[in-house]
Amino acid sequence: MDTSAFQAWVHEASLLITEHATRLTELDSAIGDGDHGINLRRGFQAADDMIEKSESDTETPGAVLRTVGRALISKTGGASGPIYGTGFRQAGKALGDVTEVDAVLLGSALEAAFNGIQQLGAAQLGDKTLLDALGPAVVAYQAAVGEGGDLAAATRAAADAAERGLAETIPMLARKGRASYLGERTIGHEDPGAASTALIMRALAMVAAGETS
Amino acid sequence: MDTSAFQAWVHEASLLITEHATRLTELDSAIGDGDHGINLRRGFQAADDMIEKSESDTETPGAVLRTVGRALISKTGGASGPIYGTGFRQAGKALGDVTEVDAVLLGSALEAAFNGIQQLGAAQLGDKTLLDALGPAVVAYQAAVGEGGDLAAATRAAADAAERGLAETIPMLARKGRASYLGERTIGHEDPGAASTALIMRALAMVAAGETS
Amino acid sequence: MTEGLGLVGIVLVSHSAALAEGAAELVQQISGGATVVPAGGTDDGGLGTSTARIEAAIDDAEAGSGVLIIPDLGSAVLSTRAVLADLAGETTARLVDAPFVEGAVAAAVAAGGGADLDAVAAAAEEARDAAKF
Amino acid sequence: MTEGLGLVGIVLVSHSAALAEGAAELVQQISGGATVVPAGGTDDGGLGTSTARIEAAIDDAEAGSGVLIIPDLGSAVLSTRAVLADLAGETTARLVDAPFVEGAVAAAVAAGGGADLDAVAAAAEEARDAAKF
Ligand SMILES: Nc1ncnc2c1ncn2[C@@H]1O[C@H](COP(=O)(O)OP(=O)(O)O)[C@@H](O)[C@H]1O
Ligand SMILES: Nc1ncnc2c1ncn2[C@@H]1O[C@H](COP(=O)(O)OP(=O)(O)O)[C@@H](O)[C@H]1O
Ligand SMILES: [Mg+2]
Ligand SMILES: [Mg+2]
Ligand SMILES: [Mg+2]
Ligand SMILES: [Mg+2]
Repeated sequence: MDTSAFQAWVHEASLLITEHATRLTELDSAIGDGDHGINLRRGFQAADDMIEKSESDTETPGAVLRTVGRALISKTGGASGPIYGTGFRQAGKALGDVTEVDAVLLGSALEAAFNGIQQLGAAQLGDKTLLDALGPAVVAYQAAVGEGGDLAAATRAAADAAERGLAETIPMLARKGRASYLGERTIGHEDPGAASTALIMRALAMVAAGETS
Repeated sequence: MDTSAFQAWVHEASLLITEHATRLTELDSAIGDGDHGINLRRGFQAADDMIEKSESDTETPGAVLRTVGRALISKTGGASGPIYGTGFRQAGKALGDVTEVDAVLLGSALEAAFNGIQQLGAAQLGDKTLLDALGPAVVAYQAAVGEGGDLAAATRAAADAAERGLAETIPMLARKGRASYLGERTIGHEDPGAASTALIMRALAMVAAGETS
Repeated sequence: MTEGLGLVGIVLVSHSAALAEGAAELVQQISGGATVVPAGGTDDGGLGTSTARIEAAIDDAEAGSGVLIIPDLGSAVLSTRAVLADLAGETTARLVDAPFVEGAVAAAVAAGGGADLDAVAAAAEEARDAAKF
Repeated sequence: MTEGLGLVGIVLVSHSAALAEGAAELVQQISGGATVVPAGGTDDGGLGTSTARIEAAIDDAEAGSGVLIIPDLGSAVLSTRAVLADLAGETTARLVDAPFVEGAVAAAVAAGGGADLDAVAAAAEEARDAAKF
C-alpha cells in the first residue's frame, strides 16, 4: 500500500462512519452518552479534510496516519478522540518514512495501534471497549499473514474478526469509559467503539482489495 | 422589652452592620471569600425592610425575631444566612407569643439561639466561628442577670463579652466554614462572623439602654 | 417532570449557578431519565446559595420517589438544612455527603436505573472512592 | 498571569464549559492568588473535551512552579494524557486523580499558600476523604 492507498483508507473510513453515524450514536445512547457517531464523524471528516487539502505533511503512509492521529485527537471531542488518535499516531510511527507498506509492516503498525491504545486507556480485553474488536482483528491479521496471505487477504481477515469481536461485546459488562457507570445495564448491547473499529477495519479491507468508491 | 424595642434592635443592628460592612468583608477576605459584610448587610437590610413595611407578622417580639430569621435565611446568600437565621428563629420560638420580654426570658432566647446555631453548624467553641463571640456573650448575660442586673446591664455585659470573644478568635485556627480550608493561615485574624456578632450584641445593648438613633 | 416519573430526583446545590447548571447538564446526559435539577448561586445569580432556589429545585426534582441533594461546599450544607428544617415532614429530600460532580454522576446513574433513595444515596457516597485512572 | 507568579497553577478539565468555568470562578475566590484556569467543553462549546483548550489552559496556568490538572470524568483523563504526550518534556503539568470541585478547592488553597506541585497534588488527593458535614 502506498501513500495514496492510506489516504483512500482514511477517506473510506470517513464515508463509512458518516454513513453509520446514527447507528453508532444509538449504540452509545444505550450504554453511554449518545455521541459516539457525532464525535467520530466530526473527527474523521476533519482528518479526511486535512489530508485532502494537504494542509499537513502527508507525503508518506506514516505521515498520513500521524496526521490522522493529530486530527482525531484534536477534533473528536469524546474519549474516542484520544483513543483512536493515539492508535493512528502509533501506527504512523511504526511505519516510519517508508513509501510503500507491505503486509508485514502493516501488521506491526496494527500491533502498535493496539498497544498504544491499551497503554493510554488501560482497558483489558473483555472490558467492552473497541479493543475487543481491534484485538481479534490484529490476531486474525497476523494469522493470515503467517499463512502467506497478502494485504487483501489479511485485511479482510482482520475486518471479519473485528465484526465477530463486535458481536462478542454484546454479553460483556463495560469496565472502562463512560459506559462503565452503567454497570450491569451495559450487558446486551454492542459497544459503540467496537462498532466503529469494525467499520474502520472494513474500510481498510476495501481499500486493500481495490473495492473503494 | 416590647415589640417595638425588638424592631429597634433589628434596625440598629442593620445600621451597625451597614456601617461596618467594609471591615467585615475585609476580615473575610483575609481568611474566607471576602463577602461577609456584603452578605450580612443584604440580609439585615432585607430583615429590617420586612419589619418596617410590616409585610410579615411582626406583632410580638417572638414574631419579629422569627421574621428576621426567615429574612436572613433567604436573603443573606452565605453560610452566615442560615446560621444567623436559625439563631433568630430559635430565639423567636423561645419568646413564644409574649408581648413584653424580661431579662430572664431574653436569656433563654439567647441560649436558644446559641444552641440552634451549634446544632446546625456543628462548630465547637474554639473553632473560630461566631459562636466564640456568642458563647461568652450568653454566659456573661446570664451571670449579670444572676447578680440581679436588669436588661440594660445584662445586654451591656453580653456586648462587652462578645467583643472580648472576638479578640480571642485572633489566635484561633479555623475549623469550620470556608476559613477552615486555609488551616494555619487563619491564625492571626479576627473571625468575621464573630465580628458581626459583636455588632449585633452591641445593637441590643444600645436598644436596651435607650441609646439608639 | 414526567420524564423522571417514579425515579429518585437529584438536586445539585452549588455556590455557583454555572457550576450547578454545567454539572446538571453533564449528568442529565447519562441519567437514564432521572431528573437532575441545579440549584446554584444567590437569588441574583452571584456566588453563594439561595434557599429559594434550593426549595424550588427540590420541588422540581420530586417525582414520587424522593430527592437526593448533593452540596458543593460546607455552607451549601447549612442552607440546605435550613430549607429542610422548614419543609420538615413535607419532604423526603435527603442531604448526602458526596463529591459534587462524581457523586452526582453515580447518583443519577443509580436513579436512572430505578434504585430507591437509600441506594441512590449509597451510590453517591461510594463515588468518593472510585478511581478516575 | 502575574497574579499567580511563582505559585502552582491549576487547570480544571471538564466535559462542560459551564462546569469548568463555574468551578474555576468559585475556587479563584479562595485561591489566594493562585491561577485557576478552566478547560471545559469541545472546541465549539458542546459537551466533551478539547485538547486545544486543555493545552491553552496549561499554558495560561503556568507561572513557573508547575501546573496541576484535575479532570472531571475518565475521558478527560484520556484527552489530557494525549496533550501531555505531545508536550512531553516541555511541561511540568501533572494529572491528579481527585474529586473535581473538592480537589480544586483544596489544591487552590494549597497553591495559594505557596505549596509546591507535590504538596498541591497531595492536597487535591486528600480532598477525597474530607467530610462536608
Ligand atoms: N479506556 C478505554 N480504552 C479503550 N476504549 C475506550 C476506553 N474508554 C472508552 N473507550 C471506547 O470509546 C467509546 C466511546 O467513545 P465516545 O462516545 O466517542 O466518547 P465518550 O465516552 O467520551 O462520549 C466506547 O464505546 C469504547 O469503545
Ligand atoms: N459551621 C459554622 N458554625 C458557626 N458559624 C459558622 C460556621 N461556618 C461559618 N460560620 C461563620 O460564618 C462566617 C462566614 O460567613 P459568610 O462569609 O457570610 O459566609 P460564607 O463563608 O459562605 O462566605 C464565619 O466567619 C463564621 O463565623
Ligand atoms: Mg459517548
Ligand atoms: Mg461524550
Ligand atoms: Mg464569606
Ligand atoms: Mg461566600
